[in-house]
Amino acid sequence: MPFLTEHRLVLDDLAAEVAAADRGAIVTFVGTVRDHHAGRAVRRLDYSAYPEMAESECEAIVAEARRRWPVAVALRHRVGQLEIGDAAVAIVVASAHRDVAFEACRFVIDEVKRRVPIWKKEYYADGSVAWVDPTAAGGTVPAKAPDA
Amino acid sequence: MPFLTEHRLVLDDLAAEVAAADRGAIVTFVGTVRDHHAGRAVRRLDYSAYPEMAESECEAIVAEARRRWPVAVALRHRVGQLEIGDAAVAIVVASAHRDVAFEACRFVIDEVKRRVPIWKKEYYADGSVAWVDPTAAGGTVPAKAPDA
Amino acid sequence: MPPAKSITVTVRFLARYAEVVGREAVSVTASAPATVESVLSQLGAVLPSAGALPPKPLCARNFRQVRGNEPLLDGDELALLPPMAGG
Amino acid sequence: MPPAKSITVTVRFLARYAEVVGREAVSVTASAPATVESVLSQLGAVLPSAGALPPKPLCARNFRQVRGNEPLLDGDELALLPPMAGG
Repeated sequence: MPFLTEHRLVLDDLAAEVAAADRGAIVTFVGTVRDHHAGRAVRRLDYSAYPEMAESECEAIVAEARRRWPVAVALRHRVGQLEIGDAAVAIVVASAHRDVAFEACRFVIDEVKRRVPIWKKEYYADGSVAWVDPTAAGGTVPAKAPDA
Repeated sequence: MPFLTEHRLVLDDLAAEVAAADRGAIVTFVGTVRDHHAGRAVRRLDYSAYPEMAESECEAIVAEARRRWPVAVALRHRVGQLEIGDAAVAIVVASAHRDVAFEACRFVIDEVKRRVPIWKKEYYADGSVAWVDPTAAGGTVPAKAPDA
Repeated sequence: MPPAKSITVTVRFLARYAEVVGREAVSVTASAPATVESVLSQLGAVLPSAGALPPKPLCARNFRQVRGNEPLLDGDELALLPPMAGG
Repeated sequence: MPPAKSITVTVRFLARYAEVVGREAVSVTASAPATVESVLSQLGAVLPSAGALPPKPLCARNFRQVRGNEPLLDGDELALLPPMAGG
């Protein structure tokens, strides 16, 4: 299960996976945990996944990117408890051409957001807790209290 | 003169310059020295600049990106002798939104290539030397021998 | 061997849905041939708290997203997924 | 004070152009009013090796790219730039 990890994401390690002497363009995307969401101050987040499906979706996304463009792709998504500023997702795309590297990197993050089963529970400064839900009004749905 | 440097580019250091708790999307571009150019095996490169103008152009590009999009931008370009695989240019763009981060990062690298006065001299495996010139047939113009 | 008259599938609740129903999975036996929809319609009888779930949640069969008319076979895992929020 | 009858500018050769002409800069005095083109046209007289340069190179005046009709003033730096190859 190489795409999900509970460990800190290190961009340089991912870049080393895809670096090659004939790939002169490297585009990366990192999504970090923000301190606000929908106007509320966030303290920390819990990321959870449907692990088997998340792994197979990540694998499929990387395979599709490699089918569509001449690229090498490294992808990791954190799960577990994250603090403000932590990298939640990191993507590194290497290619001989920058057009292709930008396109493929954009594709991978868009697909990750669209189809990888990962969810986040936000813990706010005021003590309340909510699940992030892009389809809900306000972007969140209240969660049970952390100790419930 | 903060944009040109003779030191190794470290992506994590650049990212630290633009990271902020309200910027959840970070897009980076790194251009590395390839081992081949126009079908010839490259051993190493010398990057030279018109330093005063290169600095002011880099500054103008970053300012323009910040005017057009809500982004923070870090940009560095190496000068001097580089080896295969070394990062020659590194750009880190941070924003609250990934669309904007991708667009701005793409803009910055395109403008750097278009208008920053930097040149490279390639040293080939066969001992010959040439200046890279995107407007020339074959992409290079022969240079004087390194010891001439 | 005649075709089975019923199948048993594991229904898995993810993230917020596990909170809503109060558990992470339940075993459901349904008459064959079964589909995602036919199993979902029997879920409330097995697990009353599942009545609080949306009527047509995102579903995955054996780790791949599927529509409501997807056939289910004995031993399948049917997962109910809240809207995704990764990245 | 009457207007100067001539100006002196520093013409700088970058990268490959420095190799071609065999030096990095030369001082050129030209009659005023002067432009990039008028100074370039006098360059061959001051520095014969400059004849090997392209007739209309990319030029920068005081570190900003300019066209051939750009006026030049006394003390300006006019740089001749090969096609850029950074990034």
